[in-house]
Amino acid sequence: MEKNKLYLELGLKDFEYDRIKELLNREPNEVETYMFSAQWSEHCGYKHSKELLKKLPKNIENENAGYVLIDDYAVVFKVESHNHPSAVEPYQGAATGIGGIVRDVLAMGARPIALLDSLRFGDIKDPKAKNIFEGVVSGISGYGNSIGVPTVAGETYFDDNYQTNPLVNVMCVGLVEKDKIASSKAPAAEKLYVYIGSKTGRDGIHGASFASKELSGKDERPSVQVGDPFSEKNLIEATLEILDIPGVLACQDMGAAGILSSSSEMSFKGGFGCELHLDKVPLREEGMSAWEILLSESQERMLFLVEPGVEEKLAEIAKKYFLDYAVIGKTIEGKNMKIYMNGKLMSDMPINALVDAPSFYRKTSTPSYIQELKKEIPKSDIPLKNALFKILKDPNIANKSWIFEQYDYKVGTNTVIIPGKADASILWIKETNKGIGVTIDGNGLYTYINPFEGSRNVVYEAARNLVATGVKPLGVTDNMNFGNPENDMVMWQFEQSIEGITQACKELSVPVTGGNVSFYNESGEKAILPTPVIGMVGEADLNHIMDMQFKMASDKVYLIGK
Amino acid sequence: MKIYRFEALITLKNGILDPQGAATQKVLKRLNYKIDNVRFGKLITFDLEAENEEDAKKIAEEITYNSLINPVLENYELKLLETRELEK
Amino acid sequence: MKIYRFEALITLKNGILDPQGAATQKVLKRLNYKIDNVRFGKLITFDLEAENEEDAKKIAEEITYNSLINPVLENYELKLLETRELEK
Amino acid sequence: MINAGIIVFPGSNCDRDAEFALRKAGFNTEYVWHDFKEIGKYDLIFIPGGFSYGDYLRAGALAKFSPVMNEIEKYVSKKQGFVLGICNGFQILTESGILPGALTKNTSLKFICKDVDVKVINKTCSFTKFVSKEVLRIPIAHAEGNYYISESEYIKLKQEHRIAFEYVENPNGSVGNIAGVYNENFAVLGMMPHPERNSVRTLGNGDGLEILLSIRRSIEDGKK
Ligand SMILES: Nc1ncnc2c1ncn2[C@@H]1O[C@H](COP(=O)(O)OP(=O)(O)O)[C@@H](O)[C@H]1O
Repeated sequence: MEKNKLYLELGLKDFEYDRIKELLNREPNEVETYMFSAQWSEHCGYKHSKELLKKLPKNIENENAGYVLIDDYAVVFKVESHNHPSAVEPYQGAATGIGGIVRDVLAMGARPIALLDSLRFGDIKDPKAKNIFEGVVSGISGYGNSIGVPTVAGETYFDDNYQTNPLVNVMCVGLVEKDKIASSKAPAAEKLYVYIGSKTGRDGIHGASFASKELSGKDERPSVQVGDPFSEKNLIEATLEILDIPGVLACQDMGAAGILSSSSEMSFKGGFGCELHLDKVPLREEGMSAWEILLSESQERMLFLVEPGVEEKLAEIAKKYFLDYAVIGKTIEGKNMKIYMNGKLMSDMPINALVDAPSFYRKTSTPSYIQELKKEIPKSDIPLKNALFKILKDPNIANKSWIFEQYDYKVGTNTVIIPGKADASILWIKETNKGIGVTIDGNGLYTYINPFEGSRNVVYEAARNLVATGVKPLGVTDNMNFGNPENDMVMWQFEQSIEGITQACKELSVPVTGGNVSFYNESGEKAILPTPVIGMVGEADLNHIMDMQFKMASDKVYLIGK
Repeated sequence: MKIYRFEALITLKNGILDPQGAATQKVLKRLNYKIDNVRFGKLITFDLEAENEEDAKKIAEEITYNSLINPVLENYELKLLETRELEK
Repeated sequence: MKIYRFEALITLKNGILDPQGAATQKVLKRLNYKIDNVRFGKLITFDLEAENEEDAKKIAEEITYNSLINPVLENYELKLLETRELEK
Repeated sequence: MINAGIIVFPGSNCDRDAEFALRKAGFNTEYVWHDFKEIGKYDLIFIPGGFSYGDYLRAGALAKFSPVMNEIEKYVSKKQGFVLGICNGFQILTESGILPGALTKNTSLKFICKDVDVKVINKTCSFTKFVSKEVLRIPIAHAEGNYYISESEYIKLKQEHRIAFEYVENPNGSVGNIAGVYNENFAVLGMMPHPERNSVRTLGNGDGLEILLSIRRSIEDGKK
């Protein structure tokens, strides 16, 4: 393929390509074009959102996941979406979503102690939607249960607007003593990058790249990622053991754009360069090219940075846990990333060029649908009694035990308030009297009608859920699920939504510790309802918590509020 | 009408990770077996009632492709094992 | 030394309930297929390195019986699929 | 001190829960990695729940090849102490032939996590001698807890009083509602419900602790 066409096939725009040439002072070669296409993708580069995300009241910058403190502990938490993979392959999509978010929390040195899921599907009566729904729930169950992290709360909505584009947002909460928090920042040059985990295959190499290169026959759909919860469980235990070894300096999970993004970001954050030797990477398939190895999103892999001499200890731990191990490179003085394969230099360029994707922010104005909506006054002539039964029968209101009983919500023996018993769940910090309250909420319809107030309300709803169980809100993580950001209406909804969340967090004095953006949630003409999802954690004194069951006959019921 | 017994052999596509196969292989290697390429698949047998073999095969293909396999991850091979008269 | 590829076809014993087969059958019947006796089993393929066919078969039997099946529940059939020279 | 060894396989995930509960029940606890071979000093071997080897192949199937399993077989045949296998631990014990029968997929084909009532069937042996209630409320959490055993073996189990617990409402399709069984000499118990998950009031009504306490007291009495 002609070089100048490759970048277009990979989804880079002309002006971006010009920018790349400017940054490099030359044309990028083939491998480099792939590297840019991945790092500058919406997923890694946050091109459409990074300008606006700056508005959120953050308490931590630039780590794998954020945290809040409860006494001597850091409660690490983050939410992430796996919407598109779940639409293609519901079981594996959801399973690998769990795997990914667990590794984000793990990379902070925290033991994962809880999962939450926020799910949206089409009409449950439609066989396709039902299929996706059942697959997603069993994927979360299959993976989450196996790795021994309880899924303790969530929410589930059915609505036509998510018919072909379901939302699968999963959140992980972890616990670590606050002076043991791990960092992803490389502190010095000449330290070794150690790869631990499953082998690298061709899975999850981005669709865009694939369309241009590989697809030759109908049987080739190699981009589906399959989760291996056994390796993940081993990786959790191995990582926690490794982080206790003196001389282990930093770590990061290999998520989107795998080896490339983890190694470049770790080096960049520390202000160093790095050198990678791709032939050292443990491979699952034959004949993988340099760009495939760099971009592969094979699951269950972590990257550590260690003092030379310490790597042997990691090798032993890897062996103990049936994991692959390799030293694949090192940090170096300077600002460049150097990629070698079989001794041949494939690329040598400044890391900041890779990490610093251009911003696509633009101003937008109120779209016309908002005016239209204001004219519509919803009316209903259903008699009150029938309305009540209709509501109770609605799958959105009905009991969700079919879902949460498939989740092991008790493993870890910390779940003090279990799903179905209250609006939030509470996890015990053992050997103390403290608990961590957790909840996850979203409301696409309200946000569609009024993106600012709708989003502000979601934060308040999460806070109310916590407070109702006796938990004081401490921090927020957000997952922004929106349509195509190149569309002005979507961009406006997004901006309004960020402002609504920002306002609510300031009003409640809770920081945003991190989050995730998922754009392009549409298929055909139709975008999903704009759906910001809010995960919130807080602190509880276990002597003062409350569930929602009525306790005794003849107790009085009060209604408080306006 | 006759009864046709089919066997669907369902295997993972090349390049798709097989965590079960990989873990089983690791354990067997530790037991010193010289084993490699352990891959897990499914074997599903079923009986179909149909007018003739051609029809039966068509329906079996349809069932296998639409309901038994996951075309994103799996390949299949369908075998007609036996034919017998429908007992009344 | 040669490489021998085996296929183990593992099925549930008669009389052992197969909830997966039963559930699949129910769904397919609801779709109006004239289907019966749906049974799920496993298909495991693996390569063995051995001196000769006899040895390979003996080891394959051992692995299948001791490791791959649960004799309380399952039967198996072992097939040698192909033999090839070990590449050095 | 009464010593409990908690066996940890790669993929075990209730090992830490077991450690907490056993400590609450007054045991001195240690983790035993599956490659370890010195288990003679323990009064109780606890095989915890989880997904050993991912439960790949079949639940519990690959764990039986871990070196510690040979030692456990010897420990059982020499009657060195008690063995308690919970959930995946029960599956491992049946897969390795230490306990009869097999655990297969729940009839619902789904993982089930909830609290269930189990009847204590045999209250004369060490595991249940000091249990005060007839029915215990204990959580289950499994996808393959459907206990299968042939008709003739079932009759034999019944005659020998080797059925330890029965579900009040069968959640998974188990033959005879069986939730737990003993080996021939009542030194090995395998059960699907998780007593260690209901060992303190913060986590439930504490029913699970009764079983652990019964074991400890029986061991103490035996040492007198
Ligand atoms: N996808 C899910 N995963 C886990 N728990 C869920 C899920 N959906 C609902 N739940 C649980 O079911 C219970 C009821 O949820 P929901 O119907 O959303 O109630 P509410 O609207 O009062 O929050 C809660 O405990 C919630 O955590």
